[in-house]
Amino acid sequence: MYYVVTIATLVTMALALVRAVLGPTVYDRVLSVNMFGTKTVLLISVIAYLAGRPDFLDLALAYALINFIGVLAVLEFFKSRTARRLQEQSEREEN
Amino acid sequence: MQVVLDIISWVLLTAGGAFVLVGGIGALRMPNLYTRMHAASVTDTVGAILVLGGIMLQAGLTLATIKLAAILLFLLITSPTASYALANAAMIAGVKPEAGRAPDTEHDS
Amino acid sequence: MTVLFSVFLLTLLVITAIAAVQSRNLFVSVMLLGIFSLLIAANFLLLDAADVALTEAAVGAGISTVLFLGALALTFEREHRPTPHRWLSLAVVFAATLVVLYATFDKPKFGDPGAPVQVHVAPWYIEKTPEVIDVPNIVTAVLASFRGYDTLGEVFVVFTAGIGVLFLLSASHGHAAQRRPHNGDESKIGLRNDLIPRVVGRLLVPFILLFGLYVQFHGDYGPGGGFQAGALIAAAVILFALVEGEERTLEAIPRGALLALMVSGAMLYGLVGVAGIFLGGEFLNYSVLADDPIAGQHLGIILIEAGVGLTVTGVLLSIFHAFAARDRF
Amino acid sequence: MELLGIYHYWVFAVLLMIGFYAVVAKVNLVKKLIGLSLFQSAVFLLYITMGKVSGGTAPIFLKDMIDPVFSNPLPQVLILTAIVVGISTTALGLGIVVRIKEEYGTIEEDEIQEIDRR
Repeated sequence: MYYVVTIATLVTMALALVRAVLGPTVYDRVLSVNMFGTKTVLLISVIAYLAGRPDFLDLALAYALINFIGVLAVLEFFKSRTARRLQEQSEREEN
Repeated sequence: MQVVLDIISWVLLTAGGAFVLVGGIGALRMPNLYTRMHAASVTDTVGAILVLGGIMLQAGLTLATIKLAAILLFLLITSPTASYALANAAMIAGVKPEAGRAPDTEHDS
Repeated sequence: MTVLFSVFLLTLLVITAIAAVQSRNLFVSVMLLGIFSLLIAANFLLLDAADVALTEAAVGAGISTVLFLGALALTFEREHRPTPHRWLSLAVVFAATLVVLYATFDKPKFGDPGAPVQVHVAPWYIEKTPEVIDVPNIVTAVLASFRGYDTLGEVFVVFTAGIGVLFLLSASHGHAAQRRPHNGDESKIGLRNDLIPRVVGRLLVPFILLFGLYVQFHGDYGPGGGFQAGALIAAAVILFALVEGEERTLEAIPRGALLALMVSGAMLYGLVGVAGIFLGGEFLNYSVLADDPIAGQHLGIILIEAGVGLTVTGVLLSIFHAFAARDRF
Repeated sequence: MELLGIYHYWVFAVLLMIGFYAVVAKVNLVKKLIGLSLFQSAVFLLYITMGKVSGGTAPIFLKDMIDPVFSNPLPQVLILTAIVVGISTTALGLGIVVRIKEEYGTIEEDEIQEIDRR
């Protein structure tokens, strides 16, 4: 049964990768990175049981925590960029 | 008893796999960003709950179950937050939520 | 079956790498690099390298992305022009690929237990670890004790790189020295003013720190150790900086403290080695640290892993702050 | 099965060369560093692949293991430290790129050379 889940996860990862490559906006890519992260967590959990090594679950835990930081960092980045753009726009309008 | 648990866990795992797959297809096929997020969130919540729940039943009452519960808890906290932050950032940047096949206005700018 | 999964993941890996190189938008490349890191970590796991996968998880998906984005914020977001001499480069690379591919046919078969790599020192490490060091994680035993010299060198490389970044980025801007006025809008829109990520981020930071400490001190028994723990703890502090702002982070852990972490970690490692000499053994021989050689080994491994963790945390955070504090202009 | 085994090495070769292409052909310095990371990862993959023993498991003793077959721990040790060293050196490279941008106003290699020639 683990195989079914593993294959489903792998196919979903491939689909998410297609979305990441196609875009079209940067936010679509962030979405697929986030999806990819959670899929990796599931994949690692399943592989841990497939291989009979429950101690691999530490890895899944690390991913669940770290992926969030990566996504937040990217978003913070875009937000500050948007803010800068809006500011420049308003400055231009004032002049 | 063990057989019953096994059957429940198999059902959970298969259903989880199905949800993950459906979410993946949705994230690829949906017409614009917000609908794609809607599809992707299925994999992060229902998919994760079912898959990790299925593994938990297999693991029984061990340390591994607690770890799995922690993973599930963190996933359930973080992924909606990430989705929210993503939608918020996209909204501020001017990606419009429109029904139907809205042409994506901003291409990687 | 696992081999098939591996093949599938490797194929995705190649597609990601091509897309990352091909895209002219550098953001997209950095994000694809994040996906690349997730994929390669899953591969490491399938190839039985749990410790390596944990390191890649802690470093690749979080900190690497943050550092690249920090650099992009200070430079440009796009490549300015298409690649010049593209076909010439492609031809050269194609020829080189053929050579490397030809060489792969002489490689020992995948997973062959009789390959030269497997018969040289590895069996000795596997056999002697329970006897001489008695920790369950052989990787930690080799890293910290059998090959302690190597790790000492690596720690000093990390340390030196950290010092180098601090040197480079603490220099003042030559001709464009004027500081850009801090604009109000930027702080109004950032994550800092967003309640939900802020609350969740604050909630998660202690758990990541705790998990980092678990990885640090559980490294003898499961996947983990100083390198991974250092990266995880640094990631936790970076999360704090994202949701609470640079200033508050620097209030909590000032730059001097980070420098002290870097130095004390490297010093701790060196001093454990020197202590070995004073107690009548060789440099980095932990057996003499306690009455019982095995207890001595345990003590030595815990100490030097702590040193590694301190240095890695200090260096990664110093680098992060160095990039974040640089003005955009 | 033969081909499946060698596939890992092929992926290593292709990844190595993708990274190499980015380093030699791209003129953008950040892109070069991205290529360098890919190159690095390819080497990591090679080492870990070489250490795999079929039927083996991760080299960590569990309590209930009877006569386990372990994969080679040595490449894992080397690569584990190399990943952290890799990120530190990449950060150093990025620091240099940032300084170049501040002094030259560009991070495209050919533009920098033009400014130098003047």
